[in-house]
Amino acid sequence: MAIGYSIILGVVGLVTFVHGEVIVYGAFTGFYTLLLSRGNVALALLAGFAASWILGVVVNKICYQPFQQRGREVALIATIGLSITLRSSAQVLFGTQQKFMPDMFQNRFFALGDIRIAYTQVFVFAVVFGLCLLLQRIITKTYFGMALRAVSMNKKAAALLGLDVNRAILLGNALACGLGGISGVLLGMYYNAIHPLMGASMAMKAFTATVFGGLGSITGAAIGGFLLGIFENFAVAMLSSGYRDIVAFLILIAVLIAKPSGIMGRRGVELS
Amino acid sequence: MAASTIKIGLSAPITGNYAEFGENFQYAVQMAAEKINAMGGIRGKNIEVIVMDSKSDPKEAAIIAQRFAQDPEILAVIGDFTSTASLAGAPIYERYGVVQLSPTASHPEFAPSGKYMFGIVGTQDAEGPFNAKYIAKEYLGINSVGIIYINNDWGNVTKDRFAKAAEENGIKVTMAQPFLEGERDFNAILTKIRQTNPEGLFIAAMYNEGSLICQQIRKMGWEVKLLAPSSVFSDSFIKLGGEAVEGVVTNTFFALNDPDPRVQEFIQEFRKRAGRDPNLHAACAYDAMMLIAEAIKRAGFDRKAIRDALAETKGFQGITGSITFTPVGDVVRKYKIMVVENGQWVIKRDYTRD
Amino acid sequence: MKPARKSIVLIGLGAVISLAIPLFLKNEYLLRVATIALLYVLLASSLNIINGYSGQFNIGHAGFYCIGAYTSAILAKKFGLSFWVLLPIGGFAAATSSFLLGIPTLRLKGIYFAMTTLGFSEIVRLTVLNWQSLTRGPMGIPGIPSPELLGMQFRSNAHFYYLILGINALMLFLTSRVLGSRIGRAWSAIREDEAAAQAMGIEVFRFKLLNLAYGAFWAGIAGCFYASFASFISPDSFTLDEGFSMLAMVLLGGQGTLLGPILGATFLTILSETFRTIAQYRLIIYGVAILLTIHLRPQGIAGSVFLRQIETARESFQVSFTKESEVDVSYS
Amino acid sequence: MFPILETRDLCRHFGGLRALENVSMQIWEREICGIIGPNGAGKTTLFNVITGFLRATRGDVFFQKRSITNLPPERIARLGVIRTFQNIRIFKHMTVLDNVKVGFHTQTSTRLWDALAHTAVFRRDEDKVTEESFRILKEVGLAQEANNLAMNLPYGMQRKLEIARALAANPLVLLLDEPAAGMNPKETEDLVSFIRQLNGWGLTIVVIEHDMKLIMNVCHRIIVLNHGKKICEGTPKEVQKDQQVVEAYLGRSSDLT
Repeated sequence: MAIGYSIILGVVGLVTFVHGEVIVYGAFTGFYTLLLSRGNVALALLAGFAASWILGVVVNKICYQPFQQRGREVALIATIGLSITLRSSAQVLFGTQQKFMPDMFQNRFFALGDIRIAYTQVFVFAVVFGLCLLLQRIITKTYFGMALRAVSMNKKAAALLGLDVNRAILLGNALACGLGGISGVLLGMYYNAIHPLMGASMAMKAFTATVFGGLGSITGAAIGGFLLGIFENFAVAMLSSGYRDIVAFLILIAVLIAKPSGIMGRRGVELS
Repeated sequence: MAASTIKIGLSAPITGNYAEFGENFQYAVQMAAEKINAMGGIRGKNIEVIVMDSKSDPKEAAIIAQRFAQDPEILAVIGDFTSTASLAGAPIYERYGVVQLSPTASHPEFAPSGKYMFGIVGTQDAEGPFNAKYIAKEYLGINSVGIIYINNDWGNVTKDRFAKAAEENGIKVTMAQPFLEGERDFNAILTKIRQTNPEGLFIAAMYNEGSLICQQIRKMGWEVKLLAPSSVFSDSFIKLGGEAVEGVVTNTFFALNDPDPRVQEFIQEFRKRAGRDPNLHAACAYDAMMLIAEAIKRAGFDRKAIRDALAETKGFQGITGSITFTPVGDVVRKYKIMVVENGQWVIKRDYTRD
Repeated sequence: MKPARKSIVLIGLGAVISLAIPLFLKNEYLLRVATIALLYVLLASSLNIINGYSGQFNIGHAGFYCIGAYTSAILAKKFGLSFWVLLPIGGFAAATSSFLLGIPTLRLKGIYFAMTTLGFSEIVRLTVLNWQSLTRGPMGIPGIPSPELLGMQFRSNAHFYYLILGINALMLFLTSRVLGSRIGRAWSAIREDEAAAQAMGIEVFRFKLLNLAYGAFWAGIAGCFYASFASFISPDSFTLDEGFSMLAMVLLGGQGTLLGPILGATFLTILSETFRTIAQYRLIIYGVAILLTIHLRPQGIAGSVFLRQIETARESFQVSFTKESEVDVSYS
Repeated sequence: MFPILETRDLCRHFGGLRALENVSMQIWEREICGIIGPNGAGKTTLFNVITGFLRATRGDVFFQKRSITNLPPERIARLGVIRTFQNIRIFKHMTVLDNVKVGFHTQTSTRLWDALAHTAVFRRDEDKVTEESFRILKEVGLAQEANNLAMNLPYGMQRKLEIARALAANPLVLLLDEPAAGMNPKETEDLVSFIRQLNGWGLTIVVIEHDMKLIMNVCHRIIVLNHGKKICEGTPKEVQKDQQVVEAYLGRSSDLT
């Protein structure tokens, strides 16, 4: 189920180089919580969220806020630096080995014809779907969401309207990282395993899915992830699995050329 | 030689994607060195291990090679982990005449690439036919097999040698599909292979990816006989794979339940230091250190003499079994067939004593 | 005339020091590190030509590097071509590939273009990985012959050091000539303000393409050099991370200056080498060092242009991305 | 006698918004023509469409009897239609001299090879460009600043630099978009005489301006736009008397003195 995987990541949608590490730290926090609480999944998700939220605040303090007047390239380099630091620290902190994540449903499944669907899969999808809805509501209905959208469209105008831009960016980034943490925990549950270096490839997928679906659009990111999964599966089925990622990148470039704002994207979104 | 210690270089991936394996090297080599030192060292001198982190990046491995090679106090080098990194350092070690003994490089081109290049894990030239003939044909009795392999140098060679040997033994290879390092989701690939309906599936992967593959196979509800090269042979494989890896067949020449007291001593000590069970790689790294110590004991403190002594090694009894170098510097290994039963590795057949 | 004299003195000093290094640096290992540092100087400088001078955001430079390396390695092994023939061929192969990338994508702006370069770089690497009949895939290509000059085989690190030093000098010499011409001015104008450049009659697309190809050319040369220097190449050496570290060198050194990438590349190479013995903490320190530098000197070590250039990049970014504001502009 | 620059029924719509609607106008050789109108009248849009920065929804633009409708901006610039921008768009981090040198782009032909080998073409181009650039800088009074970064110039000088750069591009028609915006009265006065001087050299000039004093002083003819339509055209005197213009500027009639 490459599809589910991509959706989880697609929802996150931040273009930085630390996001993979955020996912990893979230996943490991969730993992240790799960061990300590003897399988309390809700608590693990919450802990993953909280840890990554905090990490998001740190990222903001180190990589974004000091360079707000400098532009995105400097911030980008800062995220590269932080990413290297966090990744190597993760290996020291969590050990270099892959860790086994217990399955809360003991690998039970139900069959739909020939297809087996594990309860874990259902659970992961349910959580993702719920989060999507919740996020959509937050973004469209609450004051915070509106501030976030205003800031993402035009920082200067938002500041003129009396919004606390810094705060909005901070919270937005923390929220996105928090979600990254949850997705890390969910991915761990989905595959029963987590690894301190799994971040890079996951962040790459998230990145692709996000571009694919459209920057700054939640539905777009989800659909982007979904379509990316389908395309990848097609590529494996039609060609060889070796060419899967090539196809994914070719599609990415094609989408960018044809419609840079992505499938569901709107213009006027400033990347954070 | 004025120095009071013997310096041995260790080039290993302490950071990066293979950090786990690099760590194993470090623990094992250090243990071997300390053991030798505790028994009085070699010719009155203690061994000192100089560790350099290569990330198993060929470029960095070459830099390390340069650093070790030009330092006259470094008598021999153990490393690197991957065949590509080992090959990258090879020309430099060769030029300076320093032994590079890789515990894990299994690429058939590695050891023959130079006089000073040695590998002890046994190449796929030997393991491929063993897997095909003894495991696939005789033990499992299958007539067709699919292959999923990791797309790096090791995976490719492993796939090629196994596929060739399988065909020679009358086993049809229905399909071979690669996956990239760090991959987490194998469903699409597995579905594709499943459509060709093989009786068995050969999983050429490290234990971590291997366990994921097994789990996803079970989740798909695909009943297929699973076999894998020795790379999956570790406790972590069972810990990670759980029920899904039940019945997976592989081979090894190093087993945790080997009654040999030296093996048990190594395992206990390794557990104490690393907090986990040693795997084949660690054992090979341990033997590599022991081999070099043995060669120095016979040859003295000269790089060229060490090389010659090493090449003459015959019937060295290591914790991974008996080691005799072929003329090119490889070792032809004999294997045990191992199967996961009730969450334990069980020895099914043992060819190492033949 | 003063600044010109100062820079001549600087260049002279740099030349003397770099020429003399192998004379007092008898240590082969350090020479090898110096050679690698110079290789990165070449790579970072060629990336800087693209990112710093025409203001495009290329984060997949490793792709061009890879193409240069593999082109020359394969031709050397298959046809036994000499290094000196392969050097330009590798460069032109990379430049040609940049057309393939640039023609469809150069109209994209900022981060969108950046993402296509990233995709390009991965496509190149994965193609090399999968096209095993040509590239031997993950097994890599060993035994690439080293260059020969007037019957002398390049063997020692000092030989290679002087070779890459010469290539770098040539690159800097030629690049400064280009930058001082109509072409260089057109690149800078495009970086500063695309619309204004157009209003001055500059064919923006053509000059961007030329810029990308020129930068890619030198990356290809660097790849060609690396192949014969290392004598073994495999796809592991051309990952995205490789491209990112080139980017870090450019930005850390100071984008848009000739000196910046030189300092950045030297600094980061030495940094990563210094801490090799502390193994697992090495990369942590490396990352922290990048963070510290960027905090202390956001404009880069040598950067003065960089700072302000970012401002314009920001402005043009906002103008081009907020359609609403575009409309506003056109009304009043 | 034909107009050097002409638009026929030029339209530009943004969605439902008609920024330009059937604008037809002629610019005659060697005249100074002003374009005025309240905010949002479509003046800059008109410039953008003429110079190719925006596509025309309908209608045509002719330059020297030749259609240049929807040609890319650089082609139009090469033909000799050169513009400045409302918000100054000089190349901030290049020197003043280099800014002007960029203006010579279309008149030079150095190719990559010429630059690499410093061929005769390169030397000829560079000699010419440097000499001419200094000449232009002297004319606009910026020669002292030649090696300063453009961004360090005071505002008024930046405006001048933008015009100098435009002059370097060998314009036949010069389109100035609010050249006096942000200038103090003294600077504006200088600008007026500068524009007259340029015109005296034989340049055709079209100028958008809100400063009515400048417009009335310097222009031979004025075109008035409102809501994307041309509502009036004539000499400054005629325009001042026009009823529609007064209405368009209602409440701001004091400007029209």
